[in-house]
Amino acid sequence: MADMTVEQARKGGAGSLTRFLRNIFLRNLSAKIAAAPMMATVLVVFVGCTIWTIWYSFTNSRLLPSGDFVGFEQYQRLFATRRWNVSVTNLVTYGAFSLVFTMVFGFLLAVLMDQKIRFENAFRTIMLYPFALSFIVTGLVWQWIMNPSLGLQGTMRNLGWTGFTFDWLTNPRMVLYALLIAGLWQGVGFVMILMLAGLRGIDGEIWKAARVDGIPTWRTYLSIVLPMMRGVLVTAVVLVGSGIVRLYDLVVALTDGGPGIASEVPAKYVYNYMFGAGNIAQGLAASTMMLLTVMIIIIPWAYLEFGGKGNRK
Amino acid sequence: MSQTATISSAGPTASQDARVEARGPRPTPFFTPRKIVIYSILFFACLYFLFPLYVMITTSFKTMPEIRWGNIFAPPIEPTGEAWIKAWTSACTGLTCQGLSPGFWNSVKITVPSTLVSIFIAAVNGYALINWRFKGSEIFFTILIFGSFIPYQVMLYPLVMITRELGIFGSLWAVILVHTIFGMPILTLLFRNYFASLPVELFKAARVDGAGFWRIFFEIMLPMSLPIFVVAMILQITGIWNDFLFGVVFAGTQNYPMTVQLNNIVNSVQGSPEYNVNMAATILTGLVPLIVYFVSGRLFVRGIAAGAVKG
Amino acid sequence: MQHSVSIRDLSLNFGHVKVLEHLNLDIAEGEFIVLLGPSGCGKSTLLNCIAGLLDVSDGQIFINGKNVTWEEPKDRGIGMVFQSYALYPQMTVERNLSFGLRVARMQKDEVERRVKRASEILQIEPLLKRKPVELSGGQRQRVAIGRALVRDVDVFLFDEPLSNLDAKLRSDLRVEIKRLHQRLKNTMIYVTHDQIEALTLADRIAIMKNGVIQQLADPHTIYNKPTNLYVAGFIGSPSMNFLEGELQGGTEPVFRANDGTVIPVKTYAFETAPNGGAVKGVLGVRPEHIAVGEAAKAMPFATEVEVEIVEPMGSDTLAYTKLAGQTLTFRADSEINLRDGQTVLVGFDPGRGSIFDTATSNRI
Amino acid sequence: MKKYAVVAAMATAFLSSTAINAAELEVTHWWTSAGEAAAVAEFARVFEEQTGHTWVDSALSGSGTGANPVIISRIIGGDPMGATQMNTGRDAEELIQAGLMRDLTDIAEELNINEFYVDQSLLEPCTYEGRIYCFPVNIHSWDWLWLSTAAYEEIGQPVPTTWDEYVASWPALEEAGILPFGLATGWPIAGVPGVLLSGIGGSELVLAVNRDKDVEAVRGPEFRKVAEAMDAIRSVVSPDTMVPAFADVGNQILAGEAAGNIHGDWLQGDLQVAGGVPGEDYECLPALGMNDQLTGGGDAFYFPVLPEGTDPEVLEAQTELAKILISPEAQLAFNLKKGSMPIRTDVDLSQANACMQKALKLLENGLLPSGDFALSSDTQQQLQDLNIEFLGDDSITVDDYVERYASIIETAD
Repeated sequence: MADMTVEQARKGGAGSLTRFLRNIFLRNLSAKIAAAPMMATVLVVFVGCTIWTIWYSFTNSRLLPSGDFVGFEQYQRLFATRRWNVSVTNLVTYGAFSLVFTMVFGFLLAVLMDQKIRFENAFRTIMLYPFALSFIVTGLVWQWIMNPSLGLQGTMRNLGWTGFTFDWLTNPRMVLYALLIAGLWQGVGFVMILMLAGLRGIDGEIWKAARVDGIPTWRTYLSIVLPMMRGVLVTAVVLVGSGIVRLYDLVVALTDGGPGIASEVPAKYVYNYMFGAGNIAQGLAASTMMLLTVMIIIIPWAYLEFGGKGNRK
Repeated sequence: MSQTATISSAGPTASQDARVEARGPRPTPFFTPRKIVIYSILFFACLYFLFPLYVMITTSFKTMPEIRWGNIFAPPIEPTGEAWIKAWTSACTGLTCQGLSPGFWNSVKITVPSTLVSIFIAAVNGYALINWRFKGSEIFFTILIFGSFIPYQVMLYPLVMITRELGIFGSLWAVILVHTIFGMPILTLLFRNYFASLPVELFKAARVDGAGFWRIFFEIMLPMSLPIFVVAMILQITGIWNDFLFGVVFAGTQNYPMTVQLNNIVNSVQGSPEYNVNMAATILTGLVPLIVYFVSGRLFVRGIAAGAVKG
Repeated sequence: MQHSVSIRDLSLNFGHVKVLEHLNLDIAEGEFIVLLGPSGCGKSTLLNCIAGLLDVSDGQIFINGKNVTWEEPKDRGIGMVFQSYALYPQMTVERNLSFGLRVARMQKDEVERRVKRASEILQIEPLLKRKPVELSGGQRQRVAIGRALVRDVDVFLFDEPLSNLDAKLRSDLRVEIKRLHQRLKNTMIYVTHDQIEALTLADRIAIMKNGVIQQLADPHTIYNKPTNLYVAGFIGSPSMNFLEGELQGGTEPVFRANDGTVIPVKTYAFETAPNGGAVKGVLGVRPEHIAVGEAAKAMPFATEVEVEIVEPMGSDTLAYTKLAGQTLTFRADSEINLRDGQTVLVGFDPGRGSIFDTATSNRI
Repeated sequence: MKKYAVVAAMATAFLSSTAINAAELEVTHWWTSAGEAAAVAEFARVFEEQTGHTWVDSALSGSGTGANPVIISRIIGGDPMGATQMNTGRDAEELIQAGLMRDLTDIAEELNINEFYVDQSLLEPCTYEGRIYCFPVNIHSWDWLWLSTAAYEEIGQPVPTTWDEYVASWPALEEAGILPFGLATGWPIAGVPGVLLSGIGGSELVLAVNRDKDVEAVRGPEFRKVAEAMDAIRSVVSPDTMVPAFADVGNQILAGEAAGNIHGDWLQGDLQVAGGVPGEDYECLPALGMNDQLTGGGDAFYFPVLPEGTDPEVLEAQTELAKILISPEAQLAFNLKKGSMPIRTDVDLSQANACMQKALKLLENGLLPSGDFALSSDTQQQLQDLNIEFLGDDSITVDDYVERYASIIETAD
């Protein structure tokens, strides 16, 4: 439906208020109708759920959301629980490494694939296939590989290299890096695809200009192409970031939080207490704490990225 | 007057003389340092990626005793395919012992509509956000991105209640709605950033020709979004095909996806797991997304090439 | 005298498609060469070969006497300006100009000196702190030229730099490029499909078709003495009139059009004296060279024609008529008011026209 | 919503096999392994033979964390299943209180289950305000110490008959390079303290801690011995000797790589699948050979209230299933395969193996409430976290363990 043309608006002429209202509702009417599902999802689901979560985290509801108000009791218990505090520090450590390595390896592999090499399709599928397999079993395979007796370390020692130690899976200080190995194996492929799409979107003449300017290829990638891929990088960071915050399947399949609670993560705490322990209030309190930290990071960054300047990024 | 790079200080080496008589295409030896570096990094990357698959495939062709006593990296001594057959046709998933097959078509029934609906809505969102910016559209988008960080387990009960009020709980529509909701943040971001990278003149020219919101979307924007459409498809098909929780809770018993059978085979808490059947079952379940990746590889390149030409 | 750029027996094929075939071209120091031709004639490909962005399949390229066939673009002493300007979007104008120099680790003051000099020449000093997205098309193009300027290159390469601009801006920038050439006296190779740019800018024009240079000459020669039918038809708008017929050689050479009209061509400067026999040929005459009314009488050949369509163009009027069964267009002063259907006397001096051999389509 | 257009015909007398119209009854459970599936198949067989209805199986693996969210979501979503299995315990308490579970008291009275139920305490978690809402169908007990005859032959010592003898044999085992205590990663450690509590602590301590939640009992000397036993186990177990799944421990015991392990009676299923024969390849010590009562819990069946408009034939099918699940024939067939103890006293268990016979003798002295049975899931989860943490982190002393155990019991509800 074509938009309100200028003449119609002027003919209306019933004072600035109606024009103001018309401006809010009728301008871009079709855009608003088209974006209605998004707005509904945002308001009802995301905002609604967050309020629901926060509300019931102040109650003592157990299996069903029905308990009565108990103030900050759940939070006091949460902060007193060592497993929760360890989970948060684990997530920060794992998250930092996972974000940096995924983005760096993703970009490096995308650059390699962008070099018009042979068998590109084969290489791309090899890097992407882990993304397709459900993590329950692939986690088990990694568990085998990194298991001190069954896996790499045991085999190497049998082959005579007795000094070889690779016991990260069962070593409390190193288990997070064992998670990282399996996590990168599963996640880097998709980030590479995303970045390759970004690289291929760059205008060919930029490359020619840089070559004529005598700028070496690696420098062109870093100083010219990378800043141009801002949109793709933002998408990748949000994708990897949300994967880190919601980390659950990888931990359950690979270490189940062990050894001890050395690889516990917040989402596992939320899931265990909401369903396993039938105490949704405690689970929701944990989830609210997670959302709070995310909000503190996201809101200022999003304001800077989308809202603030309002110009087309 | 000119300041071309001075000839390298070393005496005129052999390559210098050759350069003087240079003719035709520059001779590129087969082993340039650049190629060596590229292919060696790719080689080690492939080793890292393929190693678990090697273990999975060899294990899936071994018999249980051979797995229990043998070394997991050793290839199968007497390979048998019965684990695969069992996984597809006769592995026990609770009372019924029909392997993965019963759930296959249910998974297809869930994945195809969910993928298409979620991608379409996200594409419209991305398009509206970039080209038809209206009051508050950026705030909605920020909350949407924030939404992608909420652990999905937390939203289970509210979504159950929402779908119950809509009267679609326990039907295909419920699972399609849930996947559309969970896919929306990332997919909208994908499309939004992609449309932002298209030259703005395209959109302005269409507006000048009097094309409305939907005509521009279908006739100009959508055809150009093939590369990002492929990326979105890879993301959604993988996510939905491998999903267990939403399929089981929202789709209703008659639509249990294949992941329920897989989970029952692989994740039986009490009994002793049959590792070869588990491996075979996982690879079988993963086949559909894998085929999509390989096919999308071609689309991917052609789409991208089309995209690049526009520059 | 050493050539600034010389291309020897250059050919290039993509797979088995032959794009350039055994091409030779010598460009003198400080010369402004324009590669003109329809899209797909290989002019951009040739430019990319000179720049080193494309590997040639055979042949050699010399710049300032140095064989650069295997050299990287940066070592060829060339600068290039692209159709889409190809500025680095995330960098300010100042950084766009200086980035190449800083990568080559040039001292800071030398970099600043060059940037200052270039931005003065191109009057882009106030724009130095802005980002490309904030500049107009014309400004962006000047910054693109500046990028080559700061590197003090021997040869400037332009790849259809003005085709993205609107008409008025195009003529402004055309004048600027000409002024730049006069001031810097660098060799410049300019690719375009717009003949006005070619005629106004070039010292010499190379008309190209299917990877082969049809003619390489100064604009005046190209305009008045096209070597073949293709070049004649390509240059000039409205394009040249063509009359098909037969050339009768001998002491009194005469051109007999298909319908029998006889046109004495004694005044025509033949490349090779006609040998008396009859040759099937095409007589070409430019609309601007056709005299109308009184002036036609003085011409060696004049005839009555009936005007079919009149197109007033402001400064003058264009008329479409029929001569010897083929259309004939001519340009008349706007004072002579012509009406459709009016018969008028027209005439022209074949000496200013061209005659081509139909078989070889080459000039006779 | 399930829509069946079937004329409602009152079912003829109970156990009549000629039900006029067959209805489909969906049953959810998490018995997905080979042994368990065979056992639940018995229930289905008996149900379909005797009632003509069809048992629609929807198995969901993952025990508590895996299946609970689905079962609860389906019920509150208004698309409940016909019947569902859950741990006998307080998981479903709230569902009962919210009136979502069907009242089975009249069926119980009709069959006057008090006569044949082996232990009334089993029904406690199912009763709410005097009404019964679930039927326990078996008894599983964690109270088992499994010992490897091969390991003890190798070190030339007789197979221990009590916990103390077993601990005494550890040094000799370690010299021979045999793992004194085999353990799998994850949840299996959670059951061990309960077994030590009943074996070393004795029945009074179990009742005091699990039932009465008496904090002083936890701080008392007997419980300290339990904590020290846990510390002893911790000293011989290290992360890199732990195996991925508890069935692997079963293999270690049969192969003599591990000397012993504390695990529930369902381990027997795997020992038999791997070809182990009780008495020859492995020994079983109920209640660590030191107590004459077993702690136990088990599985129970709940019947969600079906939405109105569900065809009465399905309601009838629910009632019949409830009766059949605790009928002698079904109980015998199911428990033999499952390796758990039936809830009926009048079941002839001569075919049960030696270990099961030992358990049945102890069962006559009455059942002690195990943790799963008496404590809320929330408390159980906190105890499991504590035990996993204690096992994995040597810096937590026995005193810390006792103190934190006490604080958890203190806030237990």
